[in-house]
Order: sequence, then C-alpha cells, then structure tokens
Amino acid sequence: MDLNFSPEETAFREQVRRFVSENLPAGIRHKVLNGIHLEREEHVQWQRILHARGWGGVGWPREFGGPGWSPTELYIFEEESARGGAPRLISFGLKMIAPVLMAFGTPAQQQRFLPKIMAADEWWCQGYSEPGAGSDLASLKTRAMREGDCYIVNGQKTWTTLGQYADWIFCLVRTDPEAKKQSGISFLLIDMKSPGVTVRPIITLDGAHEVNEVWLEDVRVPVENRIGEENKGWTYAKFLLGHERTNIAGIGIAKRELARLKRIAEDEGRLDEPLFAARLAQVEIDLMALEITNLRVLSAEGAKKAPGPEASILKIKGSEIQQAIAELMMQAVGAYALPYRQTDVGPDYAANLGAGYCNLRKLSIFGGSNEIQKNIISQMIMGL
Amino acid sequence: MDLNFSPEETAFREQVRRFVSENLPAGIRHKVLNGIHLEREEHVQWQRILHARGWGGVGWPREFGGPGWSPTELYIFEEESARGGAPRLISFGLKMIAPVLMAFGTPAQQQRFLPKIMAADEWWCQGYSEPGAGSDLASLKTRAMREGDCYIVNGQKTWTTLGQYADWIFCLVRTDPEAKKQSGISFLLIDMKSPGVTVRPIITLDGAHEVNEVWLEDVRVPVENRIGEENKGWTYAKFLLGHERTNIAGIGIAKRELARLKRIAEDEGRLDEPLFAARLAQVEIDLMALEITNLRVLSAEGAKKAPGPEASILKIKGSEIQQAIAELMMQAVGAYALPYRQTDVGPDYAANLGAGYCNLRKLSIFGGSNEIQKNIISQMIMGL
Amino acid sequence: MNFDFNEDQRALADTLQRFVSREYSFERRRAIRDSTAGWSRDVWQGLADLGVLAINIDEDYGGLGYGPQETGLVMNAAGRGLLLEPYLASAVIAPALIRRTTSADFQEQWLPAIASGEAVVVLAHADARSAPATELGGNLSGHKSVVAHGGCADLLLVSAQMPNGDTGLFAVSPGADGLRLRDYPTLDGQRAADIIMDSTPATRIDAGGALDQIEAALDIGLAALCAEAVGIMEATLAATTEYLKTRQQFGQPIGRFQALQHRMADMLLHLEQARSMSYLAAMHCTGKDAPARQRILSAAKVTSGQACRFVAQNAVQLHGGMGMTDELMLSHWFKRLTTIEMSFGDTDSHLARFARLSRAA
Amino acid sequence: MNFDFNEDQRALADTLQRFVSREYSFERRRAIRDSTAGWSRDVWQGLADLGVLAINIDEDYGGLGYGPQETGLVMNAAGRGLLLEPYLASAVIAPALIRRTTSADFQEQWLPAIASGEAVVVLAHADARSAPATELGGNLSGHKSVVAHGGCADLLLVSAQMPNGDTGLFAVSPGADGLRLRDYPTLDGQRAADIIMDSTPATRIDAGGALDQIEAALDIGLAALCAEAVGIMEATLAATTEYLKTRQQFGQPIGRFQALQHRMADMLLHLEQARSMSYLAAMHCTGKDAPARQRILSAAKVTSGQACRFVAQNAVQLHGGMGMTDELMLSHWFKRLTTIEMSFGDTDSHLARFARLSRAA
Repeated sequence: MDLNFSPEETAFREQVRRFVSENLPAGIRHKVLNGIHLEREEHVQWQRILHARGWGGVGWPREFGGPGWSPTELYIFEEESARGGAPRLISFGLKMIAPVLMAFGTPAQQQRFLPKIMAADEWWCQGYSEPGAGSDLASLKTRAMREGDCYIVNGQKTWTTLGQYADWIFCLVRTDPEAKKQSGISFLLIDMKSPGVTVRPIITLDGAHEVNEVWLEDVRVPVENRIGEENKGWTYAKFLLGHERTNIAGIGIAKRELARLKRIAEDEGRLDEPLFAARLAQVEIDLMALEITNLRVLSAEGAKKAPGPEASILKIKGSEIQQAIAELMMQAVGAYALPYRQTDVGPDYAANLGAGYCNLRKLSIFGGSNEIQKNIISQMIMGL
Repeated sequence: MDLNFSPEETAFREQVRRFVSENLPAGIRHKVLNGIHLEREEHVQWQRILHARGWGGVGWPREFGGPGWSPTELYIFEEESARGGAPRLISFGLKMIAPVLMAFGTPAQQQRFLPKIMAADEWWCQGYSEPGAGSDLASLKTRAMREGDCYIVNGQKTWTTLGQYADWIFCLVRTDPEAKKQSGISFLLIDMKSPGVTVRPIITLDGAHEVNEVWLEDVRVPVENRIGEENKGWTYAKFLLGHERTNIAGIGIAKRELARLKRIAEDEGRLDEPLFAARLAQVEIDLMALEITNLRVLSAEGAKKAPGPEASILKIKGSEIQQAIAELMMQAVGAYALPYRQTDVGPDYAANLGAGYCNLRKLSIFGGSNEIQKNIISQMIMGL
Repeated sequence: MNFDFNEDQRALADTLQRFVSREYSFERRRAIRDSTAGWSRDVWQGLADLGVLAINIDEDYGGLGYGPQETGLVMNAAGRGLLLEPYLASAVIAPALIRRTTSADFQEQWLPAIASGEAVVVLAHADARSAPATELGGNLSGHKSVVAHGGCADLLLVSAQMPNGDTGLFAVSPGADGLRLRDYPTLDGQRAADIIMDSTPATRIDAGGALDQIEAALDIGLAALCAEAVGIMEATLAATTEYLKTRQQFGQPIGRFQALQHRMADMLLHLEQARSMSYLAAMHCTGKDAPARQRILSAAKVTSGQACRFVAQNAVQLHGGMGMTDELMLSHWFKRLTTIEMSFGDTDSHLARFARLSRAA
Repeated sequence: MNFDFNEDQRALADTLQRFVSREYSFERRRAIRDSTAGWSRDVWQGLADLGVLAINIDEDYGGLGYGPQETGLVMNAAGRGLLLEPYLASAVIAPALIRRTTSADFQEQWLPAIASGEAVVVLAHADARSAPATELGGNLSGHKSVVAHGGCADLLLVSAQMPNGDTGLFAVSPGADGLRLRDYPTLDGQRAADIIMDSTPATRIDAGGALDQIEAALDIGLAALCAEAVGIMEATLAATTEYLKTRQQFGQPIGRFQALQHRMADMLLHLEQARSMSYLAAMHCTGKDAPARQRILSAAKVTSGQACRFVAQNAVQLHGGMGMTDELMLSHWFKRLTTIEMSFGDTDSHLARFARLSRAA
C-alpha cells in the first residue's frame, strides 16, 4: 500500500495546475469561484481551450482522440481544474453519450458525433427521466414507433439539465410496449432542431433556469440514430449510468468550496465560535476521509473505467459534504445570506450563498437519489 | 390554553414529594440515584409503603382500590417518584395485567389477583415475545391445547423481564393453530410454580441478569385462568400494549438522570468545554420539549386512559433522550467509564456508567422497537 | 393545565385561515411578490379589517389586547399562506416595543394607526458590522442591515449608540435627510432593506433601558416566529404526505417504502417537538426575568430551527425533482423555513446561549 | 498510489486470521476473560511464535522491523477476535516508546524480550486528577489511572513530572516498594489497573523530551487502534448482514425492510470512511512534524469514533433483543467498539483539537 502519488502523477498535477492557471479566462474563474451561473458560451470557451491543448476528450482513450489518462490522472485533472476555478465539464456529451458511442456506436456514429463533442461544436443533453419515471426509470412511457427508416417519437422528458443549450438529446424510448419494463426500451439520439421538439424551462427553487421539460411530438428520428439494437436500450443506459458516476464524489469541487468556506468563516470571525469551528472541522474530516475512499475506489477500478456499486458510497457522502459546506457558508454570513442575489448588500461573497444552498439540494436527488443509492448499497454490496 | 398546573395539581405534587422524601428508605434511594440494581425485596418494600398510604394501585380507578388519579396526577406522581429516587414501579402487575383484569377479567379473577398486585404479594411477568416472534408478535407459536378443564401449554417465551422474581406470568398462546395469525390466540394467566415452567436467565451485554427465557412444557393451566374468550386474546393483548405505553416517555426518570449528568459534568469540569456543553444543552432542550409533548398527549387522552399512536412519539424521543443522557454521563467521566462496575476506581458516580450505557440500549428495542414505533406513526398517524 | 384554544381563539384562527385561503392563492402570492412593492396594501387592509393587526395592541389604543397565544394562531395561519406582508414586524414587534419604550403620546399617535393598518412601523436594530449606528446631537449615522420589511415602513424605530455608551431608540422617518434605503427581496420572497444614515434627524422615543426593551420585544417576535414555523411545517408535512400517497414508482405509491415512511415519522417528531416549544415560548415570551425568558426562547429557537432545517430539507428530498421546482408551494415553504432558521440568531448561537444561561441559572 | 497489500503483508494477515479463528473461539475467549489473569500466556506465546509481537521491533533487536501498515493488519485481525492480550500496549506502544526514548542498553535489554513474548511492557501515562505522578530523588509518587493492561506488566514505563517541571520517563518494576496495583476488568472484558506509587524506586530512562516522545508513541498506538476498530466493524457488519438475511419477521427476512437496508448502508458508509482514515493514520502516525501528524490522527479518531458509535449501536438495534445478549459475539464487539471510542481521547476532544490545529496550519 502506498498512499502517495507517484512522481509522474505529481508532475502531471503540476502540469494541469499550470495549464489552468495560465489559460483559464479570469472572468470564468471569477464566476466559478463565487458560485455565479456560467453562460453557455463560457462553458464552450473553456472546452475549446482544453481541446486546443489536446485535452478535449477528458476521460477518453487515445483511439478516440482523448488523452488516455488513467483514473488517477483523470482524478487529478478534475481536482486541479476545480481548484483553479475551471468550470465543471458539461458531462452529457463528454462523459455520458461519448462512452456509449465508443462502446456501442457504429463507426459512422462515432465519426459523426465524437469530434463535435470534443470540440464543443455540439451540446448534448440527457433524455432519461419522465414525469412518471424518476427513481423508477424503467417505467418510462415515451413511445417510438417504427415507420420505414424512421422512428416517430412521442412523449415527455423532464429534469433535462441545460437542455436549453442543447443541439442533441440522447433518449430512452419505449419501442416495444408489450415487453416488460426494461426489455422494450431503445436508445435514440435526437436532433433538438427536429420538428416536434419543444423545450420548456423549469424554474427551480433558487430561481434559476437550469432544468427543462422536453416535449416530443411526432418527432422523426432516423433509424441510424439508434444506438445498438432495438429493445436493448436498457443495457446501454445502465452502462451510461456507470459512467455518469465517475467523479461523482466531486472531491475537487468540495475542496475548493471548503477553502472558500474557510475564507468566509475567517472573515466573519466564525472560527472563534467553538460550535461553528467544530462543524467546519467535521466537514473537513469527512472530506479528507472521502478523498481516500474515492482514491480507493479509483484504484480498485483500475482499467475497468466504470465504477461498481461502490460509487454509490461516493455519491451519498459527496453530496452530503457539498450540501454541508453550502449550509455552513450560509450560516457563516448570518443575515447576509438572506438578500436574494444582491451583489451590493453585505460582503461580496454573500450574494449567492442562499441561492447556492437551495440549488445544491439537487445533489441528493439528481443522478439517482441518495435513497436509491442506499438501495444499491444494501442490495448490490451487502446482498440484502 | 393554559400550560400551568392547577393549584390542586401543584398541591398534589407537594404532597407526593413530601411523601417520597419522608417514606422512601435511604438505601433504596441511594441505589436508584446511582444507577445500582435493586433487589426484588426492595421493589416489594416500596410498593408496600405506597400501598399502606393508599397509593398501591397507581393508575387504578377507585372502584378497584386505586387512588383514581387523572392522567396528569399520575404523571405528577411518576415524576415526583423519579425525582425523589423512588424505584420505577414494576409495571407488569400494576400497569399491564391489572388493567386487563379490570376490563376483561371475571369478578372472580379480579378478586383473586388485583389485591395481591396492589399489596405486592404476587409478582407478575410478561409472556409475549418468543424467539421467533419479536416485532412480529402475532407469529407466536406457544401452543395451548384444551384438555377438559385445563389447557396444556407448550412453548418458549423470551425477554421475560424480571421473570426470575415472578409468581405469575400472563401469556399469549395459540389455541387455534388453523386460524390466521392474530385470530387464534388466547390470553392465559399461568402460575410460575406450575410443573413444567422453567426459567433460564439471559445475561445481557452489561453483564446483568434482568431478562429470562421461560420454557413451558406440558404446563396445565385451568380454564378459569383464561382472560375473556378463547381465540380473542389478541384484543386483550392490544389493549394491554396501549397501557404499557403510559409513562412511556419516562420524563421523570430522564429529568432525574439529567440532573445527575449535570452534577457529574460540573464535577468533571466538562461544562467549560463548549462541545460538551452544547451536547448537554441539546438533550436538556429535547427533554424540555418532550415534557410538553407528553403533557399534550396526556391532556388529549383525558379520560380515555390508553394513549393512541401519539405514544409512539413519546417512546422514540423518550428512549433517545435517556440513551443520550447515558452516553453523555459516560463521556463526562472519560476513562473512568471503562472500569467495569468497580466502586473503588475513580469517582463514586463513575462505577456503573459504562454498564448503564450498555443496559439502556434496550430502551429503543423493548416494548416495540423504535422502528416499529415509526411504522405506527407513519401508518396510523400519517396514513402512509 | 390544558392545551385547548378557547372559542374566541378558534374563531380568530378560522377567520384568518379562510382569509388566507381565499385571498392568498399561489398565483396571487406570486403576483404580489413580483410587484414593485413586494407586498399588498389591499391584503394589509383586509388583515386590518379582520382585526388581526390589532391583536397586540391594548384596547385603550383601538386594539384587541390579545397576547402571544393569539399572535401564534395568526402566525400559524399566515405561515401556511406565506404572507408577504410585514405582519411580524409591524403588528407584533413594533407594538410590543412601542408599549415598552415610549411615552403615552407616542403610543397614542402610532398604536391606533398600526391597529387600523394605516401605518407600518418597523424596528431597525441589527447593525452592519462596519458601521454601527450612533447618535450625535439628535442625528443618527450608521448602517442598519437586512431590516425585514424596512422598505415599506411609514416609520422606522432605530436603535443607536449614544455618546454615553447607552443604546437609545429613535423614531426616524424613512424620508428623512441623509437616509438612504436599499430595498431588496430576500430568499423567502419577502423584502428587507439596508438603511444607511448620515446625520439623519431622529427623535429619541425611549426613556432609558432601550436595549432590554428591544430584546423583550424581539423575544415576543421570536415566539411568534416559532408559531409561524409550526404552521409552515404542518402544511409542508401535509403536502408531502399527500405526495407520497399519490406519487407512484415501482408499481406502488412511494409512501409504501419504509425508508420514506420512517423519514416522515422523523419529520413529524420534529414538528411535534417544535409545536410544544412554540407553546412554551408563547407562555414565557412576556416574562420579566430576562435570563429565564431568554433561556426558554433559545430552547424554542433551537428546537424550531432544527425542525425547520430537517423538515424543509426532507420535504424537498421526498418530493424528488418536484421538490426543486418553483411551481409548487413546497419550494416556497422550504425557503421560508430556511429563512426562519437563519433569523433571530441561528441554531448554534441559541444552543450556546441556552448552555450559558442554564449554567448560570 | 496503490491500496493493495503486498504478499508478505497478506501472508501476515492470513496467518493471524487463522490463528485467531483456531485459538480464539467465543468459548475460549470467555474462559480466558474469566480467568484470574484475564489473559492467556499460551496465546501470547502463540502470537510470539507467529512473529507478530516482533513486528514493531527493529531487526537489530530480534524484530521484523515492520511498520504501521503491518501493525494495522494485525490489529484488524486481533480486533475481529477481540483478543484480550496486551498487544497494543506491549507490542505496539512500548516498542515505539522504547525506540524513541531510551539508551541502546535499555533497548538491548527489553526489545528482544518483548519480541519473544518473554516480557510484557506497558506505558502508564494518564494521571489521576487528584494525584499526578511526580519524581523526587529517584522515587515516584502519585496515581496512574486506568492503565490498560497495567496489571500484567513485567515492566512499567511511567511518566512523571520532575522537580524542574519537565516530564521524565521512568522504568518501574511492578513489584517495587511502595507500589500498589489495583487490577480490574474493563467494559470490554480486557483488564486495566490503577497504579498508586508512594516513593517508589524508579530509573529514569529518557534523555529529555519524553513528553513529545510519549505522544509520538501514543499516536502510533492510536493508528493501530483505528485499524482494530475497522476489523471489529467489518465483523460486526458481516454478522449483522447475516442476521438480517436469516431472521424472519412478518413473513420475510427482516433484511428486506428498506429502513433496515438503509441503516445498513449508513453503517457501511461509516465503516468505509473509517477504513480510509485508518490507512491515512497508518501513513502519518510516524510523522516527525507533530502538529501535522496530530491533525491527521485527530481526524482519524473522529471518523473512527463516530463510526464505532454508529455501527455498534445500530448493530445491536438491528439484532433486536438478540443484540442485547451476552451470548453473541456481537455484544462483545459492541463493548470493545464503545471502549475504543472512549479511549485515546473521545470524539469531541479530537474534533476540537483538529479544529485548532487546522486553524494554526
């Protein structure tokens, strides 16, 4: 057992840190470090900067133009990116549909889509959840009827994160209504510009527009935009869910936010309050432990790439820690957390803390609620 | 709304307080206030002192020789008894079988049993749980076969608290093995001296002998010792469970133990530690709230006597608070909590704290585990 | 001892509940929230007509002379509806403060106006760290921060440190010279204001001991706040129970899942404990023995704050994605509960104060 | 970075696990616990034969020269079996202390004896509040309290304050004049002793800086304790999982009830976090920068202590009545986990120390 990073890994960390520090636009950095919402163009800009460096395909193997990093290198990249104030990579293209395309896509699909993901020429979103299919995803109802070379798709997707920016959506649709739950589902790639696609904003409790409803009415999808076999979509969906869970612990972001919390608490004189100091210490300790737990999972994962049920541990603790940090930031500034997105009331850093706290409630709901994660742990790991 | 006790209630409190202070033997008081196990004779002695005062039938109506107190008076009595260091009343006779006898017993049964309970001439224990029937009590297997004027009883009861002292046991037995679960059960009173009754101690994790297994082998029980109708025992059992839940919050005991915790913490200089002081404050606040919650339930209960599903709230919070106090007492004395029942190591009050902490784990298990209580709350109160 | 409300109290609660459900639909509330003022004079007048603006004012001054219990009932109903109007500030805290601090003349001038809804009066007490309010020669300078409903006040009651070190209480007109008022929405959709004064003319209205009196008035406000929290948590729990019964996943209502059932039970435990403490707070908030009163109120705020946090977070969690939307009242209850937990001192500060006061007692 | 144990380490762990499961049945352990000494010289010799008493001793002194990782593996296996022998005291802490404080002669005299199992050496450090140990003219007086395994030591290493205010470390024979030793069982079935000295002859063995060196040795012990806790929690979780699969209520294994499943998931989260911190503690416990080392070890103890408490309490709870019986290993794991949480400083004290050290860092 050796808990130190290797010299090569340390050098790689140095390299990423320098790259981020030298290439990340200051405006983006400022927004990220202060919890301010980024525009689409800012996400695109950073992805293109990475792409120009040859790091556009983060997490991708070399054969598809990625840098071919190990899980540990990927972890270091994510951590240093977060630390330096780089935006979280928009995962729908890079980390979700791309691995599916690599594993199950046709060469034509791979050539059509992967380069544009890497170059941020096309933005993807996810069409999994439906109003009646959340935790119970397999009960989805969106219907795709074969008609010649096309599927005609009707249904409604929801909680589509940043769907308002998207060029493409990958969707789970029901192609065999007779089959039971998981077995009649197919996996389609749908052009958001297709007639019949309507995106409607959902405003969340922090007042932001981050998620959407996507209505599909008689949308024609060419058969060549189906991934793999008809009615086998659940297999690809599960594969994707595994990949969605890389970097699920969000260690890098949590470390950055913890550092921010400490600065705020220091400024506000809260570290002299023993109860506050203890709460801060608790979250710092939890994060320290989770970082090791995360590295253990990465290390066990090795070349496999998709983490197993252990990722549920990371999801639960990671979301709890990020939520606890958000709570403590709000607590640290006291009444100044209440003015709603007011940049000129109280200290600068207070402006978005209340909204940020509200927004982060999503972490324990989205991507498989923490309750679902506990089901997975007790059933898949403990065999209950 | 008036949260003050009435002048009559306050006078009654004064009366109880004085009685306890003047009549409770010092040796018993010392043991109770220091968490030391009481002998059978000490329990009996105190019950007889109460009986001599006319308070033997605590919680009983006047017609059966009880003092006929209101729920609030009963609460005041229990609180002042606990405060003054009186033993917790042994509930199996007074609070469990007695109300069943009053409600469902024949006049002959009432005359045979009630006076001896009040006078502490007979000690009762409870034969409900079985090795295979805990939370799922209705799955009990102890079998009673009718043979002339008798039932022949075979089976095993467990977790029989203080069964080693008991003269009588009230048992749920299965009289109709064909009937489904709850419907084939009868309620029998069994003389512990009957041939075929064997009591075997169960040593608990604190090293104490408080609970027992009771084996019943071809035990002959006269039919006249059946409560009510054959196969209707579940009705009486449920009635009894309701009564078991009076004083379930244990406010009086918790207040006494909190006061002890405060004295110990003061002696140990722990109140200067902000984290310890905050934990102590938290449990004190929780208890303050629970006291009001308890009084609200009593008040709503009024003349009904048996509390509804709200008692589950009292059980959960009450047990959590008593357990938290036990934890904090242990924490307060630090390493001195570790010597196992050593009266001459460390401060006097430390001797039983570790064992006491272990023992009190039972509170969230016995009498319907806290998980069962949450089932009751969510289903009976919230309708889920 | 009894926990029942009397007939008058029940009538008051019923009336207000009807008013709220009639006048304060989700859409109406949203429209009011998004209006320039952020509150409704019409609703305010409606409340005045019901008499609820008068309940904390003595009958001598056109009030009803009720107390904290009735205030709690009003706050309870107002909480469910998430009223945006400055009830707590102007109808609870201000009268309690005016009654304690000011001369009969001042009371005569303002209390009837508050009771009738003509005047909104707001206490501005918390100082910005950088610029605490001070008095010099009858003028105030300094910065009062996050004053709830400060922007809609017809009269501000402003605390300030005087040259001799005492705290004085001053009547300040919002339109006075040198006063700059920055009005903004808060997380819960209500309004607050920062008030910056630069040699602003002010009239001293207390006769000494203002700080104790302000604290006494704020304690009455805190008890009312605890009652409001109970009302919101009741509504939140009811809505969540309903959701769990309706929402189907895996072939059954999600309320059949035991982990969710037990979470609901935990939420109910929090609510019931908070309800108990809100009763105790109402009983003690007018107590004259300040440390004894503050000890109870800190206990109430700890219980309430922890309940607010737990109930709010878990109600959203159990609603899943729906809990995150602005479209359900739920998310607005969540934000008000969050705001309540952060107001009048957070949980930790009250826990520490309780520990201190318990030890001294 | 890798988290795998090498072949030697795995062999060591396997050997010990086999030894424990062969030699340390529930009944055997009970017999040893109830014996006069409360531990077994035979088992001790068996451990010596396996070489595990030697792992913290340099090869120059007949040891294996291993480190905290291997110690952790041993503690992990010893934890599962709840070994009653003084492994932590004599085979971990004492060698670490002797290596740091004493002369080569002293090391030559004692380390081989520890490695071979001939001598049990125990540090007595914590003072009774009433009578801290002091040194005067080569004699010690004072009261050392709750010294783990103090009663079975062939040699005591006793800390005491010297007239100049420094802390010195002294070798004391348990049979020395004026030394009274009160041996008793602790909650976990192990033994501890109070040691009362009245002008007891003692030999100073350190060359200055003893307090720092004692703390360094105790930190190595603390890391080992964290590893022991992981072993016990693993066993506790496995047994509880098995129980939930077997125990039937309401017509199904109780492990099908979601509330219990989620509790088990929470227990696993605690275990995995504690495991991670035990690795980090092993890595850092020999660090020379005391504040940096202590910060990590406090974090490990907080994580471990909270996990011990949560896992122990819930394992008993999920076992229901069976969890309360002395008949299952479970209740003994419970008591050892409880003892671990209370040893080497409780959770709160480490949380406060972590906060202090993090701020200073």
